[in-house]
Amino acid sequence: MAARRDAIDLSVSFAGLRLKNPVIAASGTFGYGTEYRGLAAAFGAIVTKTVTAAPRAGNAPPRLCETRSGMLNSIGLANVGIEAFLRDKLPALAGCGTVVIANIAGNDVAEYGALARRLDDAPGVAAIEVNISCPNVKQGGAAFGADPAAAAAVTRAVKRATALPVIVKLSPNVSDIAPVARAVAAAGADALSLINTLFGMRIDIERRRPSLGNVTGGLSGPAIMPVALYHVHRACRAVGIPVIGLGGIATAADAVEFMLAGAAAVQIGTATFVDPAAVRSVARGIAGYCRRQGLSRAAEITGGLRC
Amino acid sequence: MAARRDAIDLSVSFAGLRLKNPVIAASGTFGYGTEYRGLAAAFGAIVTKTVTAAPRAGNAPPRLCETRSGMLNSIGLANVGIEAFLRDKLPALAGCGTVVIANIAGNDVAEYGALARRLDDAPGVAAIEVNISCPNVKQGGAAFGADPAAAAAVTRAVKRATALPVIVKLSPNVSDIAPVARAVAAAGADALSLINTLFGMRIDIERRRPSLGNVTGGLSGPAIMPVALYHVHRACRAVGIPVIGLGGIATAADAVEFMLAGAAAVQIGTATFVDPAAVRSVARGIAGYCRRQGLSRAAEITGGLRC
Amino acid sequence: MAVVSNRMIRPDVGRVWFRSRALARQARPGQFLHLRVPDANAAILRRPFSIHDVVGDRIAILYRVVGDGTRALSALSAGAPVDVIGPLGIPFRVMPSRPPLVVAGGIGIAPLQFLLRRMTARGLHPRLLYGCLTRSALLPHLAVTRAVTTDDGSCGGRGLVTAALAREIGRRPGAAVYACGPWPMLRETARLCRERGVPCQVSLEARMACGVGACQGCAVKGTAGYLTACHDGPVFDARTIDWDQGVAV
Amino acid sequence: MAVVSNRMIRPDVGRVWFRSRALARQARPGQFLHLRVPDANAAILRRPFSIHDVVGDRIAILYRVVGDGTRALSALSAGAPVDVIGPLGIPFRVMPSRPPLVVAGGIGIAPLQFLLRRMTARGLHPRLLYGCLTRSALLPHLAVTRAVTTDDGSCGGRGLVTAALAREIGRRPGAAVYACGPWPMLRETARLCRERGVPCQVSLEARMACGVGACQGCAVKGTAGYLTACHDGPVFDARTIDWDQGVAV
Ligand SMILES: Cc1cc2nc3c(=O)[nH]c(=O)nc-3n(C[C@H](O)[C@H](O)[C@H](O)COP(=O)(O)OP(=O)(O)OC[C@H]3O[C@@H](n4cnc5c(N)ncnc54)[C@H](O)[C@@H]3O)c2cc1C
Ligand SMILES: Cc1cc2nc3c(=O)[nH]c(=O)nc-3n(C[C@H](O)[C@H](O)[C@H](O)COP(=O)(O)OP(=O)(O)OC[C@H]3O[C@@H](n4cnc5c(N)ncnc54)[C@H](O)[C@@H]3O)c2cc1C
Ligand SMILES: Cc1cc2nc3c(=O)[nH]c(=O)nc-3n(C[C@H](O)[C@H](O)[C@H](O)COP(=O)(O)O)c2cc1C
Ligand SMILES: Cc1cc2nc3c(=O)[nH]c(=O)nc-3n(C[C@H](O)[C@H](O)[C@H](O)COP(=O)(O)O)c2cc1C
Ligand code: FES
Ligand code: FES
Repeated sequence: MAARRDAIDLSVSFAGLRLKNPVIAASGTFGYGTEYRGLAAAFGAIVTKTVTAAPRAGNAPPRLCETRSGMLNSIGLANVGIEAFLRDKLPALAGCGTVVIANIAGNDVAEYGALARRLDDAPGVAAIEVNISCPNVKQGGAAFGADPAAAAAVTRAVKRATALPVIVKLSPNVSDIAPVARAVAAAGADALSLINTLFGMRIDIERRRPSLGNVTGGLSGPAIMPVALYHVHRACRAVGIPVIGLGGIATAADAVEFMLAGAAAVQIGTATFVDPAAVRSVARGIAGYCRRQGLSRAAEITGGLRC
Repeated sequence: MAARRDAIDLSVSFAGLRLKNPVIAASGTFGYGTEYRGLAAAFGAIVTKTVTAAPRAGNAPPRLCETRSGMLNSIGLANVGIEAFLRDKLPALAGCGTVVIANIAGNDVAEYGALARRLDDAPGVAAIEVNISCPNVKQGGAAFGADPAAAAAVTRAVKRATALPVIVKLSPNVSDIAPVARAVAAAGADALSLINTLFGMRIDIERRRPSLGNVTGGLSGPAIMPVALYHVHRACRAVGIPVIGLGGIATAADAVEFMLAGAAAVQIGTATFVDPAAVRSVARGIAGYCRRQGLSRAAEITGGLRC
Repeated sequence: MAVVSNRMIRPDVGRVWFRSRALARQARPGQFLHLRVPDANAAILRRPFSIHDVVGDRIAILYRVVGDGTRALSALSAGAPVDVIGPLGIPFRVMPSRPPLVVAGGIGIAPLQFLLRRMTARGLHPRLLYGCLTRSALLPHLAVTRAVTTDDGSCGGRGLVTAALAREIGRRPGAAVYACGPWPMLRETARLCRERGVPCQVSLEARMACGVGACQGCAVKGTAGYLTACHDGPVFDARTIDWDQGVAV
Repeated sequence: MAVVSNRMIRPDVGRVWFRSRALARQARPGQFLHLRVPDANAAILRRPFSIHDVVGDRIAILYRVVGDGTRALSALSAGAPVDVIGPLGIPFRVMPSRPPLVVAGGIGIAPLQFLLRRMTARGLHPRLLYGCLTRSALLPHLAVTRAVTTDDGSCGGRGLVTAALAREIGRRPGAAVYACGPWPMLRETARLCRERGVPCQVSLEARMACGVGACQGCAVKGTAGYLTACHDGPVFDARTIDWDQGVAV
């Protein structure tokens, strides 16, 4: 029994990265990697909160609101800015026990490039995730993610600026994700990650006001899982580069659905808020699934969907 | 007390329709109006299952699958076709005790027009809802709903073919619903309804197969409510014509959120499956909200959001 | 409708009795109840269950715990209110002039218990052929003449219940077959009956939303197009079903 | 962590005691627990509650039932396991050299009970100013010297607790103020303290997701930018807060 347990190889390799397991902490839900004390090491990798060129205060509160099986956030990319990130946050991650992926967002194409250049030789950064899909900011954000040409331009700028693997994070707020995925892949992205949050809104009916200070926000959590899986399925069919699947993953079964659809790895975000130990149960459950299916490596799950 | 209860006027009037209450049964969730015996009369109006020119068998089973706080369907517009609808289904609705809205979908613009013409003088049809947003069919369906020009062309064809009020039902699977809403309004639509279902998918991990026979489906139910509200909010800001809000409404509070965002009425779909009496509790709860807020008419809720 | 009692009768199978005079009076064998199970982990849809038995003003369902909904069902205690729609669907049509052969596979015994009771009450002498994987999977059922088979031979005859059926059909000329169980068993039952010219009714399953024929979600492929399990069924004349469809509920 | 007891002490307010040696040992007044309440109608997020009291290896929270989560909490019975993260957040910093004035409004008594207990244990003599809308809203608390006020005068002095505070500050030179309650009460408390040069700590609320400073969701406007209620607070020096922000949790 113990022998069989040991036999499952959870590691996955893609885009020049090697992760000890396929469960990654999603950007914005794991801070700068140290807030959940000691938890980083349980993940195959962690993606840090989106950093921008200048520090950002973020949007007016309330910034959160619950929905059925989900939540809305309108954080607005509150972050310390690239310089403080490099100076204070990144060093604190040394020895965190896992692969660190830095997530960036710019106001324009040039800023994306500049951020990538600044990270290129930063110690401890294994890859860059490019956020072109934040629903909560006016500039940059989801507008880039909805336009194949703009998405490609950002990708090219980032690729030119760094030798690190570049993962581009796509928005689900499009009628078809395939053209965006193809444009980004053609522009040289090493991998895609999707989805970011869906546009959403709630109203406080007694006060007759939006529940969020910023009026609208991004929907995450189990509620969006089927939508995320749909887009991941489509993206995997559209491009040859690796895809990281996320959106509403709360259980190992959810993670396996994304991998079967073609994801090389998964990210979990909201699930960590609900249960910081989710990463462990998801990783353990993926191993259990491999055992049931007679697979020896988690990587064999990827693309196993028959349809 | 009894007097105060009687004082709330739940009726709403828009687009030439007068409904005794603002709760409408959503297309595809209430069959041809008679399956839920005696329930039609509880609604302010019912929208019948989408009819097409020829009968449609629908997609391969399984056609349903549950998701957290939601469900996927891939019915594929299974319906008896316009002729059997006029011959068998519509007469059965005579005396059903509420306003009947017929929902149509065509394979092309001309077919939409032909369907509308056929319904124009059909006895008992108060309005036509034009489905340009079904996610489960190859032709027509959501492709029309994602393209402002195509949506406008369909709208014009239907308007030319009928004197009945025309409600165009929009898809949420777009990066911005405003241009579609504006195009449809400019083409003469009397009202909009939104949203239809979101693209979604699930996988049966043990069998490694899609959970739905048609691979992908449409997501409905409480999970999508914040996404629906977002689009309704945007559509109400984009156009001057009345908007009917739907998507995940399960409680009176949900319905009030849509009305505050600007909806003249609401539809409920999946909620009826969960609880056929939902229409009653939603209508009663809207009256209760009016009382708490000191309003005498439900119509006063519409557009009451302060932001 | 309130729970009268709820007990596990096997590690994974429970039986719950409800009290409802109206339902008990209307119910006919083969019909189902559409149950709303609260707090089932954000699972929103109702769950369909065949009516397992009716005694006086009490009505039972027999359920196998397979997921969140049935797990929540197993947690209901006496007195708990349950939200039920029903009885729904087309019942078995008993053919009084034909000796009844009732074929059950596993949890498929659920609707047949009630059928057996009503047949017996009408003076018919049904013979039950009951097949299970193994001894421990057998479920309690009415004492009627019966032949039990287990796939592993741990109780009764060894082998598939359909093998027993093939033998019985020969012995009971003019019989009518009533069956419920897994798809392969029903397919083989239908094949045998068609071959021997025996009328055969089967109770089928499909995932359901409305339960009343309004959504077209529970489609089953018939020989002449799709049928709804909730409204055209769940009991079908076996000849109207396309037995070659791949089925996955 | 398991429930030891759970009782409603007012129609809408309950107190639940848990047993956890580790939490009881680490907890400091002003910190909170982040609780996962199962089956709360598809509400997925944890709920933050101030630590109300600690006695031995038991730890209590005092909760007002306002929605699905607190309703589910009120349904927990003794023995039920509860999933808790904590203790979290910045506690009150007791200033031993200053006479403590503890100001509570309504359910705001929750974290202050524990604070009063620890102050008393350290030999301090806190004075509690406790304001409520009306007599029936008063909640039990430690027997310390105190002045109760009710807005309607049905118990103790009539009027707002901040009016009582204005009087008390004058009588207690060198006092330090510790407060929890509704925003308008805290704002007025902060204003008074600033005016009189009295150090003032407040416990604030905001909707939370992570509870550990990772999501930036619980932002509160400070005088020098946003602060997180979970990580920079929930207890803040009143001077660091922008009291003009419109607040809605
Ligand atoms: C007409 C009818 C009568 C039925 N009678 C009985 C009965 O008497 N006793 C009994 O134990 N079960 C019966 N079933 C099956 C029962 O409805 C499902 O087992 C139940 O809905 C599963 O709910 P769950 O939340 O526990 O499982 P889920 O977590 O929803 O699913 C677990 C597994 O059950 C399957 N399943 C889900 N819904 C259905 C469904 N509607 N029909 C069939 N399989 C489903 C899923 O595909 C999955 O493989 C009947 C089904 C139908 C359609
Ligand atoms: C640090 C901190 C300590 C708290 N301590 C206590 C305490 O000791 N006792 C107590 O009764 N309550 C306390 N609260 C408030 C408590 O967390 C909420 O009342 C609870 O989360 C509501 O959950 P619900 O599901 O019942 O209500 P919901 O249905 O979620 O909401 C009902 C109402 O409560 C408001 N609400 C929701 N979440 C929060 C939140 N995180 N903070 C404030 N209001 C919220 C909503 O805006 C809504 O108006 C504290 C909050 C914080 C942030
Ligand atoms: C509070 C919060 C903050 C987020 N911030 C970011 C961010 O800064 N950058 C980013 O790329 N995604 C951000 N996201 C999106 C998540 O990384 C993820 O794409 C999304 O939440 C869907 O996954 P989930 O359902 O597992 O949470 C944020 C999500 C949440 C809930
Ligand atoms: C089973 C099912 C069938 C549907 N069929 C149709 C249809 O035929 N025509 C249509 O316009 N919308 C159809 N819809 C979409 C609904 O009318 C509605 O737009 C959607 O379900 C969102 O609302 P809800 O969350 O309240 O269900 C269908 C939805 C479901 C769940
Ligand atoms: S479940 Fe809706 S038609 Fe059968
Ligand atoms: S709740 Fe996440 S930062 Fe405070």
